[in-house]
Parts: sequence; C-alpha cells; structure tokens
Amino acid sequence: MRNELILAILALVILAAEIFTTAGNKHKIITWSAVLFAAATVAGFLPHPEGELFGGSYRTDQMTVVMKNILNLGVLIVFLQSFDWLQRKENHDKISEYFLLVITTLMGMDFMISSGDFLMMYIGLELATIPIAALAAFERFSSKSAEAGIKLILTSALSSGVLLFGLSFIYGTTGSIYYADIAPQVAVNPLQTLGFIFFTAGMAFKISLVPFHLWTADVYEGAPVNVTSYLSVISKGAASFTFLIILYKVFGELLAVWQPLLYTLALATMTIGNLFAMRQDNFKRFLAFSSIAQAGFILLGILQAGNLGSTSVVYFVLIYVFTNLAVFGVVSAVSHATGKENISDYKSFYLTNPRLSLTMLMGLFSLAGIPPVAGFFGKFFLFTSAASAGYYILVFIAVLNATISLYYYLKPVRAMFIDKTDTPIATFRTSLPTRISLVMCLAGIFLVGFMSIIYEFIHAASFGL
Amino acid sequence: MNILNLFVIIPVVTMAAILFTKDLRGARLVSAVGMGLQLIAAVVLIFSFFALRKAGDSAEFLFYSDVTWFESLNIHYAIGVDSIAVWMIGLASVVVFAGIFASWQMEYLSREFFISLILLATGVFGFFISLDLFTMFLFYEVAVIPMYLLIGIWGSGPKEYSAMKLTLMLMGGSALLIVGLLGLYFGSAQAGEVTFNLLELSRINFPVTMQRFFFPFLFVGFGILGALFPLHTWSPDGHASAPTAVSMLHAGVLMKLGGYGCFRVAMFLLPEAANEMAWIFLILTTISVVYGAFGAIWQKDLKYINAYSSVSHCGLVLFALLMMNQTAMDGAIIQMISHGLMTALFFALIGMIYSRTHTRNINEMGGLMKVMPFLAVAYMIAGFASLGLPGLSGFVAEMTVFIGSFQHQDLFHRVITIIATLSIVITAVYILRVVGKILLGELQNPEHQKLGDALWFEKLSLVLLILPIVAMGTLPLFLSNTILDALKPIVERLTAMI
Amino acid sequence: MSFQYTILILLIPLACFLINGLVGMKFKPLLSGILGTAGLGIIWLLSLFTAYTYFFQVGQVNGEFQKIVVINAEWLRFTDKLHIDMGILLDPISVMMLVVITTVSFMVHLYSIGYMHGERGFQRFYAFLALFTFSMLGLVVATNIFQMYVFWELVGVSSFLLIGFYYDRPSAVAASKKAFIVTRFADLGFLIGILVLSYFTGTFDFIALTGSDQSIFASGAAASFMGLSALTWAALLIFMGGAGKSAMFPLHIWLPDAMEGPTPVSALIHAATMVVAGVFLVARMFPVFFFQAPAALELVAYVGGFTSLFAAIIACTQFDIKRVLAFSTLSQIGYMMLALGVSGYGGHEGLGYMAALFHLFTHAMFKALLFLGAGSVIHAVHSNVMQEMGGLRKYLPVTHLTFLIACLTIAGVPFLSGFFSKDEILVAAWQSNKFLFAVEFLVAGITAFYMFRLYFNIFWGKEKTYAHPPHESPLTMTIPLVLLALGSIFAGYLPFSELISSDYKPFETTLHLSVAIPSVLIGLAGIGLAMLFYRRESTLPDRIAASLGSFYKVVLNKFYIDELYLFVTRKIIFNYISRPIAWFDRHIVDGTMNGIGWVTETSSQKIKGLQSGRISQYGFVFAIAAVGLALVFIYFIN
Amino acid sequence: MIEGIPMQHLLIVSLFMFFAGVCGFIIRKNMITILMSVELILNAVNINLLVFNKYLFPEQLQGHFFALFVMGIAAAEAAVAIALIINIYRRLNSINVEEVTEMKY
Repeated sequence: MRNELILAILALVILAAEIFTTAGNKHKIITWSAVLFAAATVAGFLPHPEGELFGGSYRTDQMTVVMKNILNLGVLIVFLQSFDWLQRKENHDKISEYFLLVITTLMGMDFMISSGDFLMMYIGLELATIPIAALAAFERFSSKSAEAGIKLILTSALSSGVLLFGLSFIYGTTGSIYYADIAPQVAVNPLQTLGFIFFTAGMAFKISLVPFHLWTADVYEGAPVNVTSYLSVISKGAASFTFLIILYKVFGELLAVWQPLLYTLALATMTIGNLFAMRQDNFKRFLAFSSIAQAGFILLGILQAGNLGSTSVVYFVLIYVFTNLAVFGVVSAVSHATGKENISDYKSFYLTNPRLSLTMLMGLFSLAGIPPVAGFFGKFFLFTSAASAGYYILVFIAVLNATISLYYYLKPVRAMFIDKTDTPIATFRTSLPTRISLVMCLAGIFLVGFMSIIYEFIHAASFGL
Repeated sequence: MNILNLFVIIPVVTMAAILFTKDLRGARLVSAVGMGLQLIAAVVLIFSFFALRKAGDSAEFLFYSDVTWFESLNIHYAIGVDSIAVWMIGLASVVVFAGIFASWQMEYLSREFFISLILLATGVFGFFISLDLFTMFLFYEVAVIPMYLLIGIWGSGPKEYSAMKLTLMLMGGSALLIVGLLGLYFGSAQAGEVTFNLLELSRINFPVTMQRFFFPFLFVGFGILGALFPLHTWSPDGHASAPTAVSMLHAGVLMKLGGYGCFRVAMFLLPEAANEMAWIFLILTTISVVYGAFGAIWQKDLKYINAYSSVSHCGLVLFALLMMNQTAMDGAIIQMISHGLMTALFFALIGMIYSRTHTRNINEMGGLMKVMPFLAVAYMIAGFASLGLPGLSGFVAEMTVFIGSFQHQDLFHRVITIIATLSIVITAVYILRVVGKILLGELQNPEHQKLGDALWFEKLSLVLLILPIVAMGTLPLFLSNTILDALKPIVERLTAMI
Repeated sequence: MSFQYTILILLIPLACFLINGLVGMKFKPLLSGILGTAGLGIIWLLSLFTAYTYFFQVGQVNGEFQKIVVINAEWLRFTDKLHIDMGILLDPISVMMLVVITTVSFMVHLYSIGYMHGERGFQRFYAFLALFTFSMLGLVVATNIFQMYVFWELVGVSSFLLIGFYYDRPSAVAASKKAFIVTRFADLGFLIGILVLSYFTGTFDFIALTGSDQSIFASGAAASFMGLSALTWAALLIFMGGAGKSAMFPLHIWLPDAMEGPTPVSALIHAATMVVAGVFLVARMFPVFFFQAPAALELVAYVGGFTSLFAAIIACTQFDIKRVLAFSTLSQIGYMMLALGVSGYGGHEGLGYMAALFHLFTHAMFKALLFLGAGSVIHAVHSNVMQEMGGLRKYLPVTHLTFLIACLTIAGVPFLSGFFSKDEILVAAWQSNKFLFAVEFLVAGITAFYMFRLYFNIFWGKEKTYAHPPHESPLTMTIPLVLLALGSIFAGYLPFSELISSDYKPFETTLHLSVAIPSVLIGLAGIGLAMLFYRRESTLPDRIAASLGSFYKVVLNKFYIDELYLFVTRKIIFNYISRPIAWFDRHIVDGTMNGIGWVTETSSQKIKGLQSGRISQYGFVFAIAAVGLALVFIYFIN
Repeated sequence: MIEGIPMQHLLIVSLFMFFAGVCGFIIRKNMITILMSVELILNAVNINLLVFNKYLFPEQLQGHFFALFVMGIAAAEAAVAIALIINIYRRLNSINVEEVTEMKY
C-alpha cells in the first residue's frame, strides 16, 4: 500500500503546486516532481510487509513490490526524458497535468498488480487507461495526437466492455469476485471458458497481443514521444504482470485452456508484429510493432506456468524497460532537437552524434537479444521457460522470429552507421536529465544481464501455479 | 589465477584502451600490443599445457575452473581446455595478430574497426575456452554479431546485402542451436539437476528418441557456420564483401567454430543419433567438398575463388568428423588448423594485392611475379598449401583425413572417400589457374608496372602465417599425436554403442 | 660398416636449396652456381662410394643382397599400424638410382653454369635444381610407399617450377601447368592405390610389402570389386601413378610440352631421372605385382609396348629436336615398362626386371648426353627447329662427336651400352611374349631411323647461313658431354645381373646372338635409311610424307591426343560441370535463401491492409477474434 | 416484481444488448453513437451482474456493487471520450469516425 499512498500524496502535492505557483516559475514543477518521484522510487526499495487489506481486495507480497519498483524505475526514466519536451512553451501550462496524469495511471497500475478481486482490478485498469487517452491527445494542436486519443479511448472502451462481459460470467459461475474464492471453483466448462477468453481479450488489448493489437501502432505514432515510451513500456509491463498474476492465481485450473490459447497468441503476435515492423519508417510506429513482437516473447514466459516462468517474465520486463527506454530516449532527444522521427533521417547519425547512436545501437542489439547486452539473457530465459514446458517447436519459431526482428533492428543501425547522406542530423547537445536517463538505461542494459544476483532476487520472490 | 581468463580479459582491456586512443596510429598500436600479448599468452598456454600433460596430468580438460553464475538455473562460467582447444586458441591468436597488421592502414573509423575486430576475437577465444554450453553459446553469438558492422561499414561491393545475409543466416543457425541446447539442458534432468556443463552432459546417455530429435538442430546449427551444403551461401558473398582482416578472421577462425561445435557438442553429446544420421550429412559434405572445388574453377573474383575453396575444405572437415574414427577426426582437426592458417594467408594476400591493383578480377591481372615477388611467392606457398603439397600443412591434413576415412569398415564410406579425393585434383586445377593467370605470364596491365612490393607490416603478417604452415607440414607428429590423445574419449563415446 | 653418412646425400641438396632459395638473391649468380655444383659433386662422390661399398663389400650376404634400413624415423602417425616414416632404405635398385641421379644431376649442375650464364634468376634455377635432386633422392631411398608418395609430389612440384622457369613465357606457364595437373591426376590414382593397399595390408612398409611373407595380402586377394581382386585394383592404380610420371600412353601428353623448360632441366628431369620414377615404382613394388596382381603386370607390359611404338612413330615426324628426343624418351621408357611387364621372378626368370633397370641405367647416360648435346647445339644456333640447322659438324666438333656416340648407343650398335641393355630386353620379351617381341624389334629399327634423322639433319645436310657463326660451347658444357659419352660407352660392361635381380640373388646372363644379330641388323637398316634420306639435301622424305598423306598428318599432330584432352577439360569440365555448378550455386541455392527473404517481404506488404486505421475495423477484428477464439476453445477443449 | 421471469430470458436480453452494442460499435460512423453502443455493452454487463446476483447468489451483493462501479467508471469514460471527440471536432470539423484515418498501415 505504501507505494500507492506515496503516489497519491505526490499527486496531491503536484496539484497544490499547480495552484500555488505563479505562471513565471511553472517549469520549476518539472524538476521538483522529478526529484520527488525519484525519492518515491528509492522509497519503494525499502523493505515492505506482505499482507492483505480491505478483506482481501488488496494484496501485496514480494513479487508485487518488485513489479512496482520496476514500474517506478521506468516512470522515473520517462520523466527524465520528458524534460526537454515539457519545457517547450506550448506545454508550459500543462506541466503539472502531465505529471498528474502519469502518476495517477501509475497508481492505477499498482492497484491492478496488487488487486485481490476483479472489481479492484477493473478500477485499476480503467484508472490506468482513461488518463492515458488524455495523455495521448496531449498535444492539443496536432491532429495526429487527437486521433491517437480518440482511437485509444474508443477501442479501450470496447475492450473493457468485453472484458467485463467475460467477468460477469466468471462471477455468475463462481459467485464471487474475490480471487481467493474464485480459484477453487474454476473448472473447464463452456461458460467459464467464454468468460475467461473475453477477459483474456481485454487483457490482450492492454498488452497489445495480435489480433487485439490494432490500436497500438496508431496510438504510439500519434502520441507524444514520451507518452509513447510510457505506453510501450510501463502500461504494457503492468498489464502483463497483472495478466500473469491472475492467470497463475485465479485461472490455474484452466491451464488446459490458456496454454494452447497463449501458444496461438504468441505465434500470431510475434509473427505479425515482425512482419509489420519490417516495413515501418516512422520510428515510433516501428517501435510500436517491435513492442508488439516483444509482447509475444513475454507470453513464452507466461506459458510455463511455474516459478521459472514468472521469474523470466519479470526479469525480461525489467530489461525491456531499460532497453526500450534507451531507444526511446534517443528518439525523443532527436525529435525534440530536430523534430525528425523517421529512420531514414538517421543516416550517418553516427558521424555527427556518436554517443547517441552508440546508445541506440546498444538498445537495438538488446532488443534483438544479442549478447553481451542484457536483452540476450532476458530472451534466453524466456525461451528456457518455454522449453521447460516442452514447447520446443514454439521456441524454434520464436527464435526464427528473433532472427527476422534482427533484420529490422539492423535497419536503423545501417542508417546510422553505413548509409551516407549529405544532410545528416546536425550535432547537438542533449540536456542533463536526458543524459542521466540514458546513462541509467545503459547501465541497466550492461549490468542486469551479467549480475545474476538480480535474477536470483526476482527468482526468490517468484511464484508458480 | 586461471590463465584461460586472460583470453577474455586481454581483449576486453584492449578494447577499453582503444577507446582512449586518438587516431589510427594509436588504435593500431594498442591493438597490436594487446593481441601480441594474447599471442604470447597463447604460446605460454601451449607450453604449460603440454608441460602438465608430460607431468602426467591426464584429466580430460586442464586449467578447469568453474564459477556459479545463475544459481537457480545452474548456469556456470566453466572453463577448461584439452589439446584441441589449445591448438585452436593458438590458431586464433596467430590469425588475429596477423589480421591486425593486415589492416594496418584502416583509415576510416579506425578505432571502431579495431574495437569490433577484437570483440570478434573475444567471442572466438571465449568459445574455445568455455565448457558450459550457455557461456559457449553466449561467446558464439558475440563472435557472430560484430560481423555485420565490420562488413557493412568497412566492406566493399554489395556490402549491406552480404552483411545482412551473413548475419541472418548465422542467426538462423543459432535459432537451431538454442533449441538443441535447451533440449540437452532439460534432457540432463534425468541425471539429477539440469545443467549446461559439457563434462556432466558427456556422462549422460540420453534416450535415443530424444537424441534423434535434437541432433539435427545442433549439427545443422553449427554446420551453417561450418559452411555445410546447401547452407553455405553466406560465405562467398560475405567473404567477398568483407574487409581483409575480417575475411581472414572469419574464414580462418570463425568458420572453425562450426566444425568445433559439431563434434564437441552435437556428436560428442548425442553419439547414437550421430551414428544413425551420419550418412545424410556425409552425403551433404561429400557434395560440398567436390561441389565447392568445382564451383571455384569458374569464378573470376579472387575472393570468390577462395570462398568456394573454403566451402570445399570446410566440407572436408565435417566429412572427416562424421567418419567417426580417431584418425579421420584427427585429420579433421588438423585440417581446421591448416585451413585456418592458409585461408587467412590467402585473404591477407588478396587484400594486399587488391589494395595495389584495385581489382580482384583474375583476367585483369597478370605477371605480378615481376612487380611484387614477395607477395607472389607467398601466394604460391598458400596455393601449394591448399592443393596439398607435402611439406606444407595441407598435405598432412588431407592425407590424415583420407587415410582415416578409408579405414572405415563400411564400403559406402570408402567409396565417398574416393569421391572426396577427387577434390585434390580439382583444387590443383583452380589454384594453378589463378597462379598462372595473375602471377605468371606477361605483365597484363602496364599500369601495374609501378606497383610496389609488400611493406614491412604486410611482410610481418604474412610470415606470421607462413611459418606455422611450414612447421605443421614438416614436423606434424607432435601436433597429430596430441590431437589423437584428446580425441580418445570422444571417439570412445561415439563408438561405444557400435 | 654403417651407412649413416648417406643421410648427407639427402641433406646437402636440401641445404643448397634453402641457401639458394632464401638468401640466394644476395649472392653473385656464379657463386650460387658453384655452391650448388660443389654440393652435388660431394654427394656424387658419396653415392659412388656408397654404391661401391654396398655392391662390392657389405651388400651381399651369403649370395643375397640385403635391404639395409639406414634410418627410419616416424613422421606422422595415423593408427598404430599405419604411420608415415621418413628413412633411407638401401638395396640394389635404390643404390643404383642414387648413382644415376647424382651423376646426371651433377653433370647438369656443371653444364648449367655455362648454359644458363647470364639468365635472370640464375640462383632460383640452382635452388630449384637442388630441390629437385633432394626430392628425387628422397623418392628412391624411401622406406615406405607413403614416403615415396611424399617425395613423388615434391618431385612433381619441382618439375613444375623448372618447366615454368621462364615464367613470363605463356607457353612455358601453360606447359608447366599441364605437366603438373596431368601428373597430379595420375597421382590421384597412386594415392587411391595406396589407400586400398594399406587398407587391406595394414602397412606402408616396403620391406613388409615386398617381403617373402605373403599372408598380409590374404584379405586383399579375397576381396574383389568389379571382378578384379582388390589388390589388382591397388596395383593398377599405383601403376597409374607411375604411368603419369613416366608419361606412358595415354598420360604422356605433358612430356613433349615440358620441353619448354631450360634444356638442362629436360636432360635431368625429363630424360634421366624423374620420368623413370614410374619404372622405379613398378620395380619397387614388383613382388606385389608379380604375385598378387599378374593381370596388372600384363597391362604394364602392353602399355609399355604400345607407348614405345606409338612414340617412336611420332618421333619420326617431329622437327623440334627436343621434342624428337622427348618422344624417343617415351619410347625408351616404354621399353623398360615392357621389360618389367614380361619379367618373371627369380633367377633367369627375372631377366626382364634386370633388363629394365639395366636399360634405365644406360638410358640415363645416353639420353642425358643427347639432351645436353642438343642443348649445346641450341646454345650455338639459338633455335631448336631442325630446318634451321645443318652442317654443324665443323662448328661444334665436340658436341658432334659425343652426339654421334649417343645416337649410336641408342640405336643399339654393338659394344656400346645401349646394345647390351636393349638386347636383354628383347631376349626377355622373346622368352615370354612373341608379339611384344615383334613390336620391340620393329621399334628398335624405327629408333635408329629417327635418331639418325635427327643427327644428320643437325650435323650434315645442307649448309645453312647463320646470323652469327655458331661456336663450340664453353668447357663447363663440354666436359659433362665427354664424361657422359664415356658413361654411355662403358656403362654396358657392368656385370649388371650380378648386382640387380628380382629376387636380390645374382645370376649369370650371356649374349643371345640369336636375338642380338637381327636387332643389330634392323638398327643398321634404320641408320642406313636415315642416311639415305638426310645425309644430304633430298626431296625424298617430303615425297614419302606426301604419299602417306593423311596418316602422316595425323602422326605429325601426335594423333590429336592433346586436342582430345583439351576438349575434355575445356568443354566437359569447365563448360558442362563447373559452369553449371557455379550457376546452380548462385541461382538455385542462393536463390532459395533470397527467396525466403522475398517471401517475408511480400507477405508483410500483403497483410498491411489489416492495419487500415479505421476504428470500426479495429472493433470488428477485436470482436470477431474474441468471439471466434471463445467458440473454438469452447468447442475443442470441452 | 420480476418473479416468474426465468433467468435465461434476462441473460438472452443482456446477450442481445451486448451484441447490439458490438455491432453498433462496428457499423456506426458517428462517434457519439459509437460511444452510446459502448454504453449498451456496459449495460449488458450490468444486467448480467445483477441477474446473477439476484438469482444465484442473493445473500451477497458483490454483483450489485460491481454494477455500481461499472456505471460510475462508464460515466468517467464517457466524459473523457466526449472531451476527445470535441477535440477531434476542432481539428477536423467532423466527428465521422471514417475520417480519423490519418495514421494507418
């Protein structure tokens, strides 16, 4: 509960600050809220009691704490990266809105993660969705941004409707909305299967699994870069955590249903995501599809339905946070400095901005799962967990997909290092916060893989069916 | 501290040091020093290894050390070498050192070039020292990836295409590998805890059905890197587009990772399946031996000729491995080393000639013997080595392979051996064709009249490669005997069930 | 006494090669020449000494010559039984070969100081000569068949280097390439033969292979493949290797072209030493052939006989003097092969064996002499085409005289060495195979004819006007001529059958007048015919040639064998095998790889409609997917 | 007052409403209407929850509470959605869903 409380207080503080600061020094809010949030992140690592609240509607244990900390870390990096953007004039009067919305959504995700019943989980889900629609439409004067907002809100409304419809059947068949009470009564029968699959559809929408992914690319492209990075990393991560927990804790009995289900979804997601990503030139859209493909890999971990699975998923998301945010950091830095967001604009980027392009290189290699950077370990352990469940063919197809993904992850590399152009992006200097964030990401990319202690720590907290 | 760690530490330190250099002079100096140290370390390793052996240490792997890494997954950083690995390390360090000098004048982005080159080397060394399949695979991938940048940035011709093709095909190979490795990993559960440790895995007799399933994954996965027909097509383009040092390293050392993995992992750990399926791959390798040689005859580009001959020679390596008797496998290992040296020599020479004549088309050159005698003689030596002239390494390798393979009791194996021997004539044909066209005869292009001979660093790198070739060719006994000893356990395991 | 010092016979040439090869360029040309010659002089004396001690002092123990293994060091181990050793084996034939090689090589070294004077790459030339001598010596003293193969290859490559000595002459390059590849092809047979032999006998060692214990061959004799026993196959394949080096038909095509090399090289390699390696090989393996593969031995005889006739006929039509000599070499080697082929084993049965090696010995002398003489002529007139010569006898007296001696010797004129050896061969042939005897008898006549055609065309015939008057060669060239002339006169008087025999036991031979007289007569007839035609300018030969018409043309073009080979290699190998493979690799194999990429690309293009950007469609897909999945799973899982 | 109506009927109604909503979402072009059809779906859900609660588990009120929350959240959702729709209207002078297809493929 501590984390949520801190976030709530933080939100209130920012609200107050918004009210009491004069227009002249609104920009101070940026620094302050970043600093405060950093403090909150640190606080998250303090030891935390396990337990239940509200008669089981809210539960917390080591794993949820780990998950929340991962999310906090990610959000901190996102905040650092959005400095340049927020300091623009047109955003001047929306600074605190941004922080407010992000923090509330984060709170919603925390609730999702440590929810003890479906009501809480639903509230968290909506709390984590609706404000994001506002965030996506944040740039009031860009039609793309508006389109992103409307697409997100409408489709998510549909999906949560379907999800609820499914839940209603779960409730009807088990007579309870509490995980603890539902779990023993779950059994493979038509109504529950129907309910479960509708529920899965809703979650798949949040994790953006094929074929429930269609909103992703458009929203990612339309939303401001930092919002996109937030969407692609934090909300995706939170959703997959929640999905993992609910599958393991509630629908364990439906294993026979959801293993084949996830199998198909994983195949579809990886393949379609890759096929679409191959063609993209807009960096945000490119990363959108790449993140879809990555979601497919996450399912490989969930499939395993054991400690290995949960560990590898959480571990992968941790790495994914650093990796993806490294790439997004560079993209946002570039787009704020020059407004260019296309891969083809990055030609001979290395000659002008070697540091940034090396960061990008590391990020892309890590996304593709190439050693020695962390992505390799993350992917390898996902494959391991899938293989331990005996899905060797799935693993093989997954690795082939990883190969295809390498093909398109190398396209920016080629642009930056190989292709020549007369008009490269001019050399520019990134702001301090961005640099800090990138350093954090690089440190993560390099250390998380080799420092097995992190993996072991997660494993200690992990849970299975 | 375990001397083997040096082979990972030195390159990493060197790379770090290069970061602090200003320009080409600094970078090449630092990397030359670093790789020189590496070479010294390799020599020391060889001597101390055989000193221990002489002292009667008969453990299968010496300098063994084992650090737990991912405890819950029982993944270790386990290193150790037997004499095969030792010789491979020696080969690698020679080729790398020579490669540094071959790229002495790499003007464009020189620091980056040397860093990626040495990263490649790191992967190679790590692969040879590691005994834990996870670390082995990790280093394998490390070795594969810098290739893209090296070829893509510093290459020539259709470099993006070649680089992409090479990277993707090798990655496809590792796709197969991952499955195979995981299969072994979880298969080892039957003997208690799951493990990636080669030694522990080698004590397990996996059920045959499981072996049947996973052997193709592992063998083909490594085979792709070993240019197994028909999955060799990355190699001609890749080698043709790659810069000199990279072709040297890739054909010289990296392709050996394939063969090495094939017997150290695939065949050694899954013997029954290996025996069952050998015939399929024997046919494929026989094809690639002859086919590669014939393919080379028609080529006009020097690098393509050499790439195809590499296909043929590496095919011979796999061919001999699959014969699964001590002599043939011994021949395979010697062939790996010998081919590594001579193909590196070839690519170095081609690079040097190209940097002077700016063409690799054999019809546009001729009579170079007059203008660059040193290079020409070196080229002839390389040629003779590759067509198996006694006194040079190629002969020893090929003879051991053929004698060994022909000792096989089964008529089929003897027949394909005879088919494979055809390659030595074809090799002679294309080697002499090239030598006759570009080195001998009238001076084709008057422009070439004023070209200079090799410079000191070029001579150095060439001599570095020629010396071991001659040494192996004249006094092979020690090398071959040590390899035979190291092969004993492997062959025993392979032939246990026959 | 011990023969340890014989190791020097190998090491000294090697040292000469290394010194001249690595640092020779620093020397004055003459210095390296003298160095090489001196080295050869030493080993010449050494081997003469060895021969003396072996044959007349220690070699013979209670009536049988011993096989003495001086040293035998393991070089490469395959299995416990199979290992390549490097060593020195002394027995009559190897000692005899030592003498032959060192003698001729020494002469050639000496001769070349004059002949090659002022050539580019003088040091290189001497380096290669030394390399060749080393390899050839290593070949003859080999203790096991694999060592022989090793040096066999080295001999091949040094011959390649020497033929291609003038590497800026395309013709020379082509010739060297041809020689190397043809012999290489033959060596493939040799190698496979070794493989088969070693597979069945489990040893490379000559002592074991040629020893009295025949049990090791049991399995090989039993195993049969395509109707012939495995050992027969082995023997045939090994003979293939020998035929390649000795330029037996149909693998002879490289030898005439090899004349592109400097003349001394032709004398050394392509007359006296390397080309008889095949004969030596068969002689070395003779027991195996005789006891295990009589069929193969018979083939040897016929191939030899055919080649000798075939080459002799061609020789009559050639105009390049070196080519004439080359073909005569072919035909003479044919003689030796035939002799081996018809030979029996032991005592007088083994006459052919002895005769072959006897002829090898004498032939080395007079053929080397012929080549060196020809070289001296070429040196004088700067041409090697007959029509540009004539009446040289008064310009080159020494050359003329020695050349005449050589011609008489080869023509088998009595009391010269050639007479004795050839007589033995004919006798051996007569004893076993009348048909082959007839052939050889005929060839004897033809030989005499073309040799004297050559002789008269060079030294008699019509006076030519020379740009600058020819003059006799320097001493360094004439001395070897004289020495070799003496050799070819007196070599015949050696009691050869006392020294060399198939079963290492000396035996007696006598002159068989019944065979000798007719052969002498036909020889004289050939000489007379030649004199009639070419003594002085006459149109007779042309008229005869014209009357022969197309046959003459065919012969002139060496029966179009080269063209045939050219067709096979160029057309078949290049165009119909190699080119399709290259194409197949680029388009089919590689095409598949690119095809996979293409398929992925296009499919990603095709499915982009899924992402139409329309909310309604998104909702549609969402709903359909959810409901569809639900139905599928409800239906299948329950 | 709903005694005598078997549960199935009500479920059928809700199912019908649900699919009506889904179809509306798909077919309708006007965003407001789409929003309304989403509301239809949510109401179908509410009916389900209430019916199950009333017929099967009358002793607890979890279904009722759930329905209440759903309504509330639906209201919030609608508010934000309408705000965004207005935003769209400002940009495109139209709230036809077919016209917000700038980003595709």
